[in-house]
Amino acid sequence: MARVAALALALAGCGAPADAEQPIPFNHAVHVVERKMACVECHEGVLTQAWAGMPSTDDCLRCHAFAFTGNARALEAGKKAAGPDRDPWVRLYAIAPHAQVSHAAHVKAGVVCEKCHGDTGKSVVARRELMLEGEGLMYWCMDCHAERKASLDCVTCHR
Amino acid sequence: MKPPDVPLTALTRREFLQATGAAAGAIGLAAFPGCKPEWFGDGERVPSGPESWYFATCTFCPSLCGTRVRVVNGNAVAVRGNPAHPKNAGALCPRGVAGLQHLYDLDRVMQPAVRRAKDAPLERVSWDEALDLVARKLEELTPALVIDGSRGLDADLARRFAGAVGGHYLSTVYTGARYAWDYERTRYAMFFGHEFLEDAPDLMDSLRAFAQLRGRAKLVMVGSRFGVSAQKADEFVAVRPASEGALARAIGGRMEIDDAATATGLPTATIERLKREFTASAPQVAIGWRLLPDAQEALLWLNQVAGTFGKSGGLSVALPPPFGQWEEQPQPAARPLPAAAAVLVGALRPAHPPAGFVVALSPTLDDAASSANVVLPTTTWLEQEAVHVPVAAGRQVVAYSHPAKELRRVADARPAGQVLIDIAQRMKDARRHFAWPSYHLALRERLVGVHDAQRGSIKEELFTPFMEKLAAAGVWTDERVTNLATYAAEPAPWRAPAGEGLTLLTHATTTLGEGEGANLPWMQELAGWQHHIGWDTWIEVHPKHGFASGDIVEVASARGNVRARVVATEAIHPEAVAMPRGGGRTAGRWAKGRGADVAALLEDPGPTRVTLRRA
Amino acid sequence: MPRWGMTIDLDRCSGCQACVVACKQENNVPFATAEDLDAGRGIYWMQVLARVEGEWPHVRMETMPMPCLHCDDPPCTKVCPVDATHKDSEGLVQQSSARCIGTRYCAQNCPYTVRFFNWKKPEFPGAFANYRSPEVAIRPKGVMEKCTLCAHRVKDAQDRAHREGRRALRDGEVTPACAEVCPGRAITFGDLDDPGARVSELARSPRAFRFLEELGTAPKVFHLRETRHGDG
Amino acid sequence: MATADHAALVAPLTSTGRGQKLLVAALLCVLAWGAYGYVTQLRDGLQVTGLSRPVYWGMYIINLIFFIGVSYGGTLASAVLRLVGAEWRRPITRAAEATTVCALIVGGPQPLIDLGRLDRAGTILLHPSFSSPMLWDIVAISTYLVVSVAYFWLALIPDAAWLRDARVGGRLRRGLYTVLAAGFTGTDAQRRRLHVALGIVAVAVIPIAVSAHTVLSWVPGLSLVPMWHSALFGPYFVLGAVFSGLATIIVALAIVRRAYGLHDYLRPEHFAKLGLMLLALSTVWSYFTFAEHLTAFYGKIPDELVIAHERVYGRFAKLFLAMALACGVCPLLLGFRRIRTVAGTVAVSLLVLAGMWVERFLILVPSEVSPRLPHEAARYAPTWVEWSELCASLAAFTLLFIGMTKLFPIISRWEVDEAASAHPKGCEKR
Repeated sequence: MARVAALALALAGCGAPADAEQPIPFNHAVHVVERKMACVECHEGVLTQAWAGMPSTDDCLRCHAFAFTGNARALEAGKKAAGPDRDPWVRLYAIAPHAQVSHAAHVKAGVVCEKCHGDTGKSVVARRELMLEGEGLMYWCMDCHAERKASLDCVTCHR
Repeated sequence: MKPPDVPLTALTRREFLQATGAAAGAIGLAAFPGCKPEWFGDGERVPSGPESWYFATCTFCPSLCGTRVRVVNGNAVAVRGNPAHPKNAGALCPRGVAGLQHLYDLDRVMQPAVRRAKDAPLERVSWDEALDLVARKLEELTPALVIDGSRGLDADLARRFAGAVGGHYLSTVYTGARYAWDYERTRYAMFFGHEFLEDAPDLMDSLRAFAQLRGRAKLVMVGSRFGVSAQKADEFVAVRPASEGALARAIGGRMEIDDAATATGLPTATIERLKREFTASAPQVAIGWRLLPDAQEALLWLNQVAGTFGKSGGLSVALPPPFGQWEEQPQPAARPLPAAAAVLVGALRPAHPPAGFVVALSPTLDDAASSANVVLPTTTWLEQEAVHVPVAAGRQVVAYSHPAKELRRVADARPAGQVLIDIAQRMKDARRHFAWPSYHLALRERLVGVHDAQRGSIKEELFTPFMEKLAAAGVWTDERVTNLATYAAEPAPWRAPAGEGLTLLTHATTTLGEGEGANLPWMQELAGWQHHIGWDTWIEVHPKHGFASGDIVEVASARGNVRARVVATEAIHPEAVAMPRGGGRTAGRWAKGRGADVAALLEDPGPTRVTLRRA
Repeated sequence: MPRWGMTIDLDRCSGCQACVVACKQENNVPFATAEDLDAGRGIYWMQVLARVEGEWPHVRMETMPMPCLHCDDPPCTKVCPVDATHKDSEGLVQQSSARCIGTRYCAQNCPYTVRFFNWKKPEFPGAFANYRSPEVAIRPKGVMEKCTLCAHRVKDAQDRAHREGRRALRDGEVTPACAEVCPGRAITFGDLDDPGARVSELARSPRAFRFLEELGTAPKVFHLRETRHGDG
Repeated sequence: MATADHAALVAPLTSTGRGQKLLVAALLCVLAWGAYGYVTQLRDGLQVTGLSRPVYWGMYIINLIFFIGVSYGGTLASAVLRLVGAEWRRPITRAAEATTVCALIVGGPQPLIDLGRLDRAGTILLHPSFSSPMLWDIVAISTYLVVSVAYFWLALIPDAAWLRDARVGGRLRRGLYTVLAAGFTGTDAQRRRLHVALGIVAVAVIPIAVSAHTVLSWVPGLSLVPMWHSALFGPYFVLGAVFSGLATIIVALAIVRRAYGLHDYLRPEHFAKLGLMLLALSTVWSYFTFAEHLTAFYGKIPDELVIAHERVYGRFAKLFLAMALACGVCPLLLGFRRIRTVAGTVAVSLLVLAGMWVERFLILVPSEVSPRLPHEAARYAPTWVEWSELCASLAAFTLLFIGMTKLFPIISRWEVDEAASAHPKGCEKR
C-alpha cells in the first residue's frame, strides 16, 4: 500500500518513491558505519554546490577495482542494467520542480545531513526518511529557517 | 511531468489503477474523468550538476566576439561574453547569445548524406562513403568552384582547397580591408547612410563605440531613414536617398556647397556647419556602409583629407598576427571558370545556386545545403576548436577556442577544415597540399608562429605551456600598434544616380543579420521589435504614399519582386523605402517562408529603385 | 539588508536586443512563435519598447528597455488574492509560480504591463530542450511570471559570499543576465541603500527618472534620460 | 387546501409539454457544448481564448458582471417593492427571486472559468489575502447568494406547505416540500413570524446586494487602470445591475406567462408598471454614462482621454452607439402607452439586456487595449470557446429557471391569496 501511495504521489508530480530496488545493491551502513567514510566522498557536490551528486560506477571502481572483485562484478552488472549515459541509481529524494535546495548553503549553515536525510547513512537498503511532501515539507523547511534566522523569502527556495 | 521512478512493470494492474485513481483524486480531477495530470503540471526543472565553461569565438559576423559557454550535464546552457576579450569585453549582441539555438538547431545535419538522383531525397551514408564520392566527383568534374561563407582557419583552408583543385574561390563574407576604428579617442564621427546601431561591418565595435563616445564625441548620422541609430546619434542629418556621396564631397571640399545642397536637399548653412565641425574636430572619422561605390570612394578620400588614417582616434588597417606560415600556398584560379562542380563551405546563401555537382559543408540544412548533392555535416562555432583574428584598434588579437570535453556531441560533424583535409587526402593531386593528418595540426602550425614571436600577453619558452595558457585565457593580444596609412584616390565628380521611383534602402538587423539569425526563433521573434513585428519582413513607407500599416505590398525592382508588410511611418524619407535583410529563406523550419529576401531586389551597383503595389 | 535596484542608461542603450535574448535564455522563457506574437502572447521579462513621434525629418524615437521595475509600493502585490506575489525582504517583487492560481489581477494592476501569463505550456521543441538553464524552474501553464532581477543569481552570490565568510556582497559582484551582456554597459545593478554603490550614484543623477512616477509606485529601476552632445 | 382557482399554478409542476422537453434537450446540448469548450480550455490552457497581454480579462469577467447584474431583479422587485408595500408586486415576487438565485448560481462561478489554474482554486481558502478586492468580492457574492437563497426559501415556505399537503409529485418531491415547508401549517403565529422574518431579510438583502455589486465594481475600480479607477464605478455598477435585473424579470415573467398560461396572474398592467420602472432606470443610467464620459473628455487626462476616445469615436464606436441606443434611447419609447404592452416591454427589455452586456464589455475592454506604455496594438476578439461559455451560461441560467418553475409555483400563491383576502377587489379575476 505504501507503494501505491508513493506511486500516486509520483503520478501527481509530488515526489519520488520512498524506497526502490536499486540496480546495484548498495549498502550505506558498510561504507558509512564500518568504513567511516564521509558522505562527501561519494556525494561530491554537498560542500560547494547546490546539488549533492550521485557517484558514477567509475567512482565506485576507484576503490572496488582492487579490493572487492565480487562487488565490482555487481557494479558492472548494474552499469549494464542502467544503460550508457545514465547513472545507475533510482533517486529517492525529489522536491517539487519549482523549489531548489542548495546542499552547500545548508552544510555551510551547519545543518547536518541527518537533519533531512535521517538514518540513510546507517541503512542497509536506502529509503527516503523524509515523509513530508508538498506544502507540509515547505512548512517543515520554514520552521527550521525561522529558528535559524535564515531567509524566509519565497525566492530563497522557489526560483 | 517527471515520470515516476518506480519500475512500472513490477506493479500489478490493480495497484496501478489504485495509484492512478488516488493521483487523480489528489489533484481534484474527479469531475473530469480521463484528464491526465499534465493538464495541471507544476512546471519543470532541469537537474543541475557539475558545470564547466569553455571559450568559443562567435562567427555569426565579422566582429568575432569572444564568448564563454556554460556546460551542465553535457549540455550547453548559456553563452556569455568573455570579459577578458578585447573585442567585446564580456558583452554580446543578441545573435551571440542565441548561438545556443544554432548549436541545438532542429535542422542540424546529423551525418553525411547523399542525393543519388536529381530529385531524390537525401540518403544517410557513412563519412567514408561520402568523402570517397566527393573526392572522385571533384577529380572527374573539374574545375570546381569553392564558395566560402566561413571565417578564420576554415576560410584559409577553403581557399587553399580551391587552389589545390585548380578551381576558383569566392568568399561570401566581407573580405574587404578591415579598418580598425580607434573609437575610444575619436571626437567627431559621421555615419553616412550607416545604421551603425543595427547594421555595421563590425557591429560590436559600433555598439560599444556609441556607448563610450556618448557625451565625449559628437556622433552625426547622415541618412534617409530615422531608425534607432538616427535617434541615438547627437545629430541626424536627413538627406535625399543616395545623395550621401554629395555631402561627403562637399565636406571634403570636392563639391560646391550649393550643388551639394541641391543634391541632398539640405540648407547650405547646414552643410557649411557640418564641414566646419568635421574639419575642426580632430580626431574625426567618417564611416559609411551600404553606400553606392562612388559614395564609399568619396568617404575614403574624405578620411584621407582629414588625416584620420593611421592616427590615434582614427582608422587603421590591422596587421595580420605572427601566424606560422603553411608551406607553399596554391593559388586559386583568378577568374571564375565555367565550373562543373561546386563546394560550398559554411553557412551561406549564394544568390544563384551553382549548377552541376554541389557539395555542401554545413552544420545545418540551410538554403544552400538542402539542394546540394552531398551534404557533409560540419561543426558550429560552439563545437569547434578554432583560431580567429578579431580586428581591434591598436591591438593584435588571436582568439583560440576549444570546446569542453563535457559538451555532448549533437551530430556526427567535423570542422569544415577537417572535412576539406579529408577530401583532399583522397584526391591524387590535391593531396600534397593537405599533408596534415588533422585539422588540429594545421591549426597548431599557425599557433606555433605566435609562440615563436615571443611577444604579447602570453610568452612561454615551450609550446605546450604556451598552448595551455592560451586555452585558459582564450585570447592572445599584443599591444604593439602598427597602423598603416592608406591611400585613396580623389573621387570623380558627383553625378546624381540614375533611375526613378522610390529608392530601396536595406539594412541588416542586430537579430537576423544577413540571415545568420533566420533559423533561430529568438532572432525571428525580435526582428522587428521597434514595429512589434516578428517572423516577417516589413517595408517602411512614408504615409504620403497612401499605404497603411499592416497592408501587404508587392515591392518590384528591375531585378525581381517580393512581398512585405507595410509600416507606414514618418521616420523615412518620402522618396525612400527601407527593408531589413536576412528574410525569405527557402530552408530551415523556422526560417523557411518567413518574410522576404530583399537580395532578390538589389541591383548592382545601385541605387535600387522600386515600385509598390497593394498585393 | 540590501535594497536591490537598477539603472538603465538610455544614452548607452542601442536597442540591440541582447538583454532581451540573454534574459529569455537565463530564465527559461520560451521563444514566441509567430502565432504567439500575433495574439500578443510573447513573454519578455525584459523588453525594449519603442515609440516614434513627429514628422519627417523632425522625428523622435523613444526606446525604453523595460524589465519589471520592482516598485517600492507595488500595485500588483496587494491585489493578489493568494499572496502569490509579494515584495521580499530585499525589495524585489517576486512571483511564486507554485502559489499562483492565475486570476491575472496583478497583471491588470501593473501600469507598466510587465507581468506575463502562461497562456500555454512553455515549449522547448526537440533539441532546444538541451539549452534550458538548471538555475530557474520552468513555469507551468496557467500562472503568471515576471522579471525577478535575476534573484537566483543574487541568492547564489550570497550563498557563495557566505561560504567565504562575508556577510554582504560587494558592489558589482552580482549582475543580472541583461546587464551582463549589454554591449553599451547601459544597465547597472546594485544596492540602492548603499550610498557608495554605482547604482545609487546613478540613481541620484539629475538624468535619472522613473516611468509613470506620478502613480506613486516608486519603481526601483531608474532610467537615465538621453542627452545630446553639448548639453550642459 | 388547493383550490380550483390555482390549477394553472400547479399544472407546470405536474406535467411537461413536448415543446418544453425539446427546449430542455436543446439547452442541455448547449450546456454540453460549453462543457466541451471548457475541457478544451483546461487541456490547452487559456490560449484557446482571445485573451492576451494586456487584455487579461475578457468574456468570463464580463459574464460575471453581467450575471451578477441580472441577479438584481429579485432584490429590487421583491424586497424593495415588498418593503414599500406595493401591492401589484405580489404575482411577480417568486419569479423575480428565482432569477436572482439562478443568476447567482450561474454568475458566481464565472471567475473559476477564467482561472488559469482551476486545480489550485482551493488556495484561496488556504491562503487568503484580504488585501485583495477579489477576496472581498468572493465574500460579498457568497453572502449575497446565501441571503438570496434564504429569502427565496422564506417566501416559499407557505407554498411548500401547500404543495406538501396537496401531495404534489412523487416521493422525492414531497420529501423536498416537507423539508422546505419546515413544519409550516399556516397558524397565525407562524404567519406572523414569517412576516417578521421576511421583513428582516428583505431589509438585509438590499444592502447586501448593493455591497455585492459595489465590491464587484471595486475589483476593476480599485486598480490603477485608467477609466476603471473611478469612484463612480460602485453606483454605476449597482444601477446597471438593477437595470438589467429588471429587464430580466420582465422577460422571465413574459415567458412563464405565455408558457404556463398565467395571463390571469400576470396582467398587462404589471408589465406596464415594470416598463415604467425600466424607463426611469434608463434615464439614470444615461445620466451616469454621460457623467463618466464628460469627466474623461473635459478633464483630458491623457490616459483616460485615449480610452474614452476609443470607446466613443474609435474602434468601439459602433458598439458604443449600439449600447447607447439599446440602453439609453429605446427604453424612452416606453413613455408611450402604446409601446408599454407586454410585447413592447419585452422587446425593450431584451434590447436592454443585450445593451447591458455590451456595456460591461465597453467598461472592461477599451481600458485594457490601451496600456499606458507603447505595447503592440492590442485587440480582443472572443474565440469560439468564450462564446460557447457565454451560450452555456445563458443555457444554464434558463435551465435552472425552468427547473425552478417545475419545482415551485412561479407565482407566489400565498401572497396572491393574502392580497385577495385582504382586498378582495384587488385580486379578482376578469
